[in-house]
Amino acid sequence: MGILVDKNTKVLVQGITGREGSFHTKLMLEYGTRIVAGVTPGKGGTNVHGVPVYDTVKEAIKESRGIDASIIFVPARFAPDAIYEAIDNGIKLIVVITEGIPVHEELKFVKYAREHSTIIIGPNTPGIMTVGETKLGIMPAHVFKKGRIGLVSRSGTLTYEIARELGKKNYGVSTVLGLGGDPVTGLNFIDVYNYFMDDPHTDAVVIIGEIGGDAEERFAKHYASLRNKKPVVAYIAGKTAPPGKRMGHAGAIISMGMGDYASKRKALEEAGIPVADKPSEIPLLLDKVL
Amino acid sequence: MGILVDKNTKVLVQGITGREGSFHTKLMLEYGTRIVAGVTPGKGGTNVHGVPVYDTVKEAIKESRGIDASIIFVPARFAPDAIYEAIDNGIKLIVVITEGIPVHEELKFVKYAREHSTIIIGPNTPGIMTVGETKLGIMPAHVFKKGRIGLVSRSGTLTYEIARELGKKNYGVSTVLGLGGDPVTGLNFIDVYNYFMDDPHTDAVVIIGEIGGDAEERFAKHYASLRNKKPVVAYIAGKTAPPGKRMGHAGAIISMGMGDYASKRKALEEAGIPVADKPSEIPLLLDKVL
Amino acid sequence: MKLYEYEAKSIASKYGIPVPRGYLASSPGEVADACKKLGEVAMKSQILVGRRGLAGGIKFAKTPNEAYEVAKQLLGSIIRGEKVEKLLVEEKICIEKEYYLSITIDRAEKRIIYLVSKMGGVEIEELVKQHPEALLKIPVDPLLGYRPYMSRIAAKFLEIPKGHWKELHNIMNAMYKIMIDYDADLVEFNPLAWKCGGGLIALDAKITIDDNSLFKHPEFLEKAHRELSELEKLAKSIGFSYVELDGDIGIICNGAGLTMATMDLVAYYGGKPANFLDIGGGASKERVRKAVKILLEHPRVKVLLINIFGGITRCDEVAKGIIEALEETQSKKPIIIRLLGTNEEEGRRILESRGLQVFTEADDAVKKAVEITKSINNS
Amino acid sequence: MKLYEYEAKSIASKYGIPVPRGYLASSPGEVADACKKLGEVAMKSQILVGRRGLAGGIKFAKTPNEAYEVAKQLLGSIIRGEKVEKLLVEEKICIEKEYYLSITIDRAEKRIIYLVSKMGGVEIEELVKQHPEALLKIPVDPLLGYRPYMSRIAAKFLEIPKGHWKELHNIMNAMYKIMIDYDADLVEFNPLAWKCGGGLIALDAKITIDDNSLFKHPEFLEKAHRELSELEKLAKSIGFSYVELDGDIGIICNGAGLTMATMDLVAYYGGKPANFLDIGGGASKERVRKAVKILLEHPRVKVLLINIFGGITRCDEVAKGIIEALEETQSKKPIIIRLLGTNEEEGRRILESRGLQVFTEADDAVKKAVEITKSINNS
Repeated sequence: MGILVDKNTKVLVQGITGREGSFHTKLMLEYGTRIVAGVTPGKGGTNVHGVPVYDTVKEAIKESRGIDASIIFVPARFAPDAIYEAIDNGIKLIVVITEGIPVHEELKFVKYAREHSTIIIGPNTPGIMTVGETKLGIMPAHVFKKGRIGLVSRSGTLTYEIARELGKKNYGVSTVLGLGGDPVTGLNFIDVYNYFMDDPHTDAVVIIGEIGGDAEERFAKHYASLRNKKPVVAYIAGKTAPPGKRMGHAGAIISMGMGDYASKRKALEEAGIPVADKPSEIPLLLDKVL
Repeated sequence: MGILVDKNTKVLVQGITGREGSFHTKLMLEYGTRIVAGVTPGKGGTNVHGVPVYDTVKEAIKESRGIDASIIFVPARFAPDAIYEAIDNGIKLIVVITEGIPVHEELKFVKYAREHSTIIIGPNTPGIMTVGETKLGIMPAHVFKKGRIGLVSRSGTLTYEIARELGKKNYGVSTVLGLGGDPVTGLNFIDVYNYFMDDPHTDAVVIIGEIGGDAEERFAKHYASLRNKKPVVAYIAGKTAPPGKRMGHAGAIISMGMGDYASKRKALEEAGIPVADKPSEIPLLLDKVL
Repeated sequence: MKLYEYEAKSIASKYGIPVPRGYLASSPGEVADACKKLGEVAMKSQILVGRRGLAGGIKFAKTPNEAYEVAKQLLGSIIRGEKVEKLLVEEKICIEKEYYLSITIDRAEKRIIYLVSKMGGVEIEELVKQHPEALLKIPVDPLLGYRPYMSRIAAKFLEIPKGHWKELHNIMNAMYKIMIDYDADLVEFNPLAWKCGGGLIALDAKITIDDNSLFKHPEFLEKAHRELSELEKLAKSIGFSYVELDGDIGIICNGAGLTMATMDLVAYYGGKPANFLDIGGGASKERVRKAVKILLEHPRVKVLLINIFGGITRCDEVAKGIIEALEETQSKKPIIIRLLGTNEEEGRRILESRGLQVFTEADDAVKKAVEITKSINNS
Repeated sequence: MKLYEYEAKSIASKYGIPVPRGYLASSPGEVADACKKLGEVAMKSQILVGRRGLAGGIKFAKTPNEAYEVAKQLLGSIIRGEKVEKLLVEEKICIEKEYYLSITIDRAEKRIIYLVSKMGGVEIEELVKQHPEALLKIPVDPLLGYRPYMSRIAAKFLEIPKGHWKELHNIMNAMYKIMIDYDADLVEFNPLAWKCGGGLIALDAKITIDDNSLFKHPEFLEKAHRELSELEKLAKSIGFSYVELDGDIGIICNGAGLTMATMDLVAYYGGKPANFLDIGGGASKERVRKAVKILLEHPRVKVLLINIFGGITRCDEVAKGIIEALEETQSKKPIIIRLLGTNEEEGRRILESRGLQVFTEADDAVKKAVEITKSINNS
């Protein structure tokens, strides 16, 4: 049934009364996500689309009798506090939609989360969706057909585009997970691939990378070292991006001699992972490996 | 053969060229401790009692082909740095002899050590000795007869006194471990009791507590909850100490409504642990429980 | 090291925590002047012992004249053994509720904690023992520090209205900063009051600085001994740990645990220890001489009990120190000595050559000391 | 955000890191004056692009007259596309060795690292790729921070004499503090030089501030756009991500990944993207209008390619924005549009009613855009 989240996952929305939080709470509820509580400090006692709002995560957990995951729409300046509140209250999966969080804050809470065995998806992620079951995110749900391809990406819209290309060729998705567009994120390709590896409902994995950092190279190295593996197909955005420029995402920048397209493509191909030249080529590559 | 350390333990001495470090290196070597290296920044290339001295822990480990434990004689202001250097270089057992380290520093490195699965003994400890095998500490070795009693203590000299009382009645010691006299230490009675529990060479445990904190109460609660246990006998120093006064050790102070003698004794006795009225009574209590 | 209320409030105020307006005064005239500026006032004795309110250390006055008269009584008086030399004269605050709020170190869990209670004004000792359920503990990771959500947990627990949560956040944030900047092991506001008409104010303030960190704070380091008795100061200046007790058997040992155990043993055999004196490890002849001298000259000490377990400490050094002190003071007070360990024989020889008895077993030495003291007291 | 060398050195100096004496000058006269005070000088162009030395951006002079003449050449010249408006005039330092030292963020390991090398003066890009073995990485826990032992590891690696270890400690400690205080993601000294006669000095300095943290640093926030081209500044002020490229096909998309993918697709089909323009999620008609207008008025853009995958973004809003921009600019440049997702039909209707072709597949749209551009270029 996909990875990390399913229809039983009890979800908290932090920052639920904000414009984005409220809007996406509605869409998530429509998708079937089991949202049991929301938190906005000072707005406790109200409700959003029927979801009760609390002042603190502690109350939300108590009143909901346990929460499995939180999705965070809190503005960048307050997001770290919301994340620590979730971690300290024992929530084990946190999806951070918020964009624009200072990188030194990210370093700290990602480290802190790891110490507390808490998984952080994001920041600056479209979220995670196990197709047909639950959505903790902001992706347009209708683009994703249910199926047996795991989708993990550093981008948002491009992922929807690729999901559509998959759908056109009748490839559906088990779970789609956005790592997040920031330089420092909670999960990387290796982590998510490992989850898909353990998921009996996923046959192959599509990796959507982009320039910046060396997450793709590290995944390639990891993948090459495995004995048992599921097929992987990749696409990398940013072949034509110039060095030293931030391409929209804070993390999409070629710097300090790292993160260019050629290095990523070479590493993936040497690890036996076919790399598509363009999004529409991905289903064709899947045809070959499956 | 006792807990945590034995004759094969490869030991590093940090602060080896100082007065204390050098003096106790000699005594430890005489006892048979396998000291393979010392570190004093800026004194690399020299040697102390035949032990090669390096500038950094990194070099010491490299040149010694691995180190199991470090004992730290570095002055209080520089001790935290030495501890972090040991932890970051992967040393898994650190004995901190140093007294007078700021408590906020202790909070930090004890936490950091736990994250890195590193055991810290102390600070402000006489150390650890597995009798007849190895000594990482400053205790007078001749006082301790080899035997089957585990000894864990918050004090120094008092422990030697009690070891002598044990010896007079033919009770020897497997391992003696000083938790340290500071309010925040790496190990507590529960941790050390658990090590003794797993040690086939220890038949019973003597716990030497003192006023301050609630380590004895916590141990009592833990002990009461166990199904399989080894016999424990206790002594608590400070029955006549007034509240609010620091009795030598930074940790030996009755404050915030915690740490008085009566509470500790009551907790231990309720957990079925006999408490000696005076040190010389301890062997008599052991006679009863063994 | 404990800070005086006025010092703690001055720090709190510097960090933006609301405290009553007030002036420090050391004469009735200054108190009256302060009263002129403040109107109705509280006069609070600046002493370090606790429960000063119950002991009459806090008085109120409505007029400068009244304040002058009350101050005349308070200043110079002795409260719980401590002389009142300064008063903190503060505006009287109309309050509705009293909370308890502190940040301290959780030794067992090795982290920092906030302690929060609606039962303000009650001593924390009593809260911990009598009303643990009324006490909320909010843990703080020592590597991460305070996070704003903690103040919301506290605000909900105290049932502070939402409009004032920010105030509590500012206070708790400042408390954490004070704790770190001053290396405090306790920052306590008891009570933290809820004013008539709303708003938080720290009515009392206590800050304790970690003794091991005093070297980082020279402004307090030089005052560090002020809470000690004269003898404690003297001992500290030599490098001993010394605590004054109320008995008549003077005690010198090496090691804090052994010293406490020796005190306890004295009590066990029916005696009363006069002090805690730990000469520490590896003490020289000189240090021993000074320690012995202090106790021989101590008016309350009738018998001196020395219990040394020589590890690093050398018994011959100890023996020499004792002899020198005896010669110097010409004291006739009985000295009971127990020596063991490094260079024991040499130490014993030195002492016995001067006619001093040396014991091997602690029990025997203590029994003897108690016995002699009793016979002195009965004679 | 990149700081100029003179800004970075001013910060470094404030934190006690040794840098050459120097003056900032914006006229040849000021340069000559500085030279009078300093003797032999280096004149360093204050520009943000790298490798300015190779491009002639750093010159030397022995006399004020010579300095004046050289400065006249340098000031106002264009180096790697950037105009030289200021020179940092520094005393010439006699150096023996050049090291590389920086502190930055290790994205993959999610921690901070120091990078240390004996090969100073070499660009870090080259070091990483060509001489990874010459680069020492010292990791720093983000919750714990710099620890002094790290400087000893670095000192040993650089073979700095023991008497100077303290200097390196001070520098590395200060670098960490700068990183935290300024929210920097890079603090780099390249070279950190070893002076003739001994001692460390930061000959060049680079500091980059995390864009997401600029709100905490108002002194830089107001200068944040200075490294951008005029068009990039304009786009940023509207709230787009915009990067100037050198092709002729203007690109507008929503989402950074999709925008890059569209650029790549243009190249794949043989075209050249003129820019990266991401209008972000949920863009209004107004924002779309501004984006379209910028590119229609861009002199290098011959064809405009719009690729929108509507999730939060509504296709009808996009369509309306396009129409308004077209009406406003009266541009005749061809526009190729691909629209998909939320309110797609309505958007398509609006555009087609104005005679604009709307594609469903990205490949088709891009192919068409490239084709038209080629025919324009060939005509």
